[in-house]
Amino acid sequence: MTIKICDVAFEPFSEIQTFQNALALNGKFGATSIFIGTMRDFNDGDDVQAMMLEHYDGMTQKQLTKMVTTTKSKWQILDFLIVHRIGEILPNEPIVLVAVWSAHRNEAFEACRYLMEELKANAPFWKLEKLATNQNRWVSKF
Amino acid sequence: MTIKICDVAFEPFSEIQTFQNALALNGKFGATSIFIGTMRDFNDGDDVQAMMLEHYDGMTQKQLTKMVTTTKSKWQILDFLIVHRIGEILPNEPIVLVAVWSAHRNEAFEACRYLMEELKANAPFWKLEKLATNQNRWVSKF
Amino acid sequence: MITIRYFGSLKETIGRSTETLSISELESLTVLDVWHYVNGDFPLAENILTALNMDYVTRSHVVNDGDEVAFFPPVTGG
Amino acid sequence: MITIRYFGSLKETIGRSTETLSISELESLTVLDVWHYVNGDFPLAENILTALNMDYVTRSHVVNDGDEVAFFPPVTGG
Repeated sequence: MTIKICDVAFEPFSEIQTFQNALALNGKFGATSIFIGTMRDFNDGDDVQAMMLEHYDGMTQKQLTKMVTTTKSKWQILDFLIVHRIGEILPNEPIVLVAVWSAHRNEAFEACRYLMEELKANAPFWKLEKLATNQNRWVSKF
Repeated sequence: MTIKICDVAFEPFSEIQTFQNALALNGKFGATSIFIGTMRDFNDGDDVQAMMLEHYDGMTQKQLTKMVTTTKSKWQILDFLIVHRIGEILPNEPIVLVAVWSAHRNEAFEACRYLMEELKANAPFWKLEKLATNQNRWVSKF
Repeated sequence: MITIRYFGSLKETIGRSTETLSISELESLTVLDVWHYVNGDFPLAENILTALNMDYVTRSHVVNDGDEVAFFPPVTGG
Repeated sequence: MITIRYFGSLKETIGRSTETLSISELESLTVLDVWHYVNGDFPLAENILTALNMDYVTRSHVVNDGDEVAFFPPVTGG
């Protein structure tokens, strides 16, 4: 089980491949469910040039670890990989990766979705958008 | 939108990467949801050595295309990739890959799950397992 | 002429994968009629699925000349 | 001594990211009390979240010496 906070751009597919190759789970997992969140060049009708992703170092790791523990108590999961970017992010760069390995598809799907929703709701990250107009705007929830 | 029926082993992560690189969607997609089904070396309590995946050539493509059309009518999707193996498959080899790109995560998650469930329910594939005891057993639904 | 196809375990049970049927009075022949034309009294098991020209249909669907009819057990892909 | 941290847009509003508070009578001081100790009458907006030692808590949670209290707007990661 790995949780990575990453301050430079990452390649989600090589991250997953490398992680999976290192698992001693050949023949044991039947289902892998993956979500990747990627930075768009638009938001709320405005063009976005870049984004600064701030987080609460320490609390992020603590909250993500708690989410993983809860997820494991709800579904039979073989392994997890979570990667989240911080720092300056450009359009088309990945922001978040959640990957879940399990024997059966329902568990993989449910756990991946649950983790992403929990991460969106509780992991202490904040996005500051740099708009094409050069204004900065904090992303806010409604 | 690509649907591939593949009679040799495929590498899911390089398939996705190659497909995504060719999309003219940089900065447009914010969410990618992926499911990979992989062959296990056990099923229903028995060790499995290999599997022969038979399909109804033509009907498979027709049904998968219909599923994709229905999915597009239900959610705002930017692109799809579906790859399914046929022929002899060994444990730890991928069987199926479904990947969905969209602007927002709910659409990506829902569409990917829906496509997988539809594929399991309606795509004309049949699995013949070769057990460790050298017996052949058709996988059956309950 | 209509083409009849069998898949999965049913193909083994029947012992054939493809066959054709040429009959003069094809009118109002259903999928189930086609089954019995080529399989006699052998019962079409409850769980067997039926397709006409690669779309799922019920057993009472009418078959026309040139059609492809398929019989197969529940699918197990993915 | 307790550590107080601000994040996101609140950090800009407050104009500080971290500060410490050393007081003698810490007993029964709540998260909300800590806010007003360092921010006076400035209101703690309804939507601001509060954490104690990196776990979410309510504003009425009691703070002890050595604790880290954090105030921040709704999170927007992922």
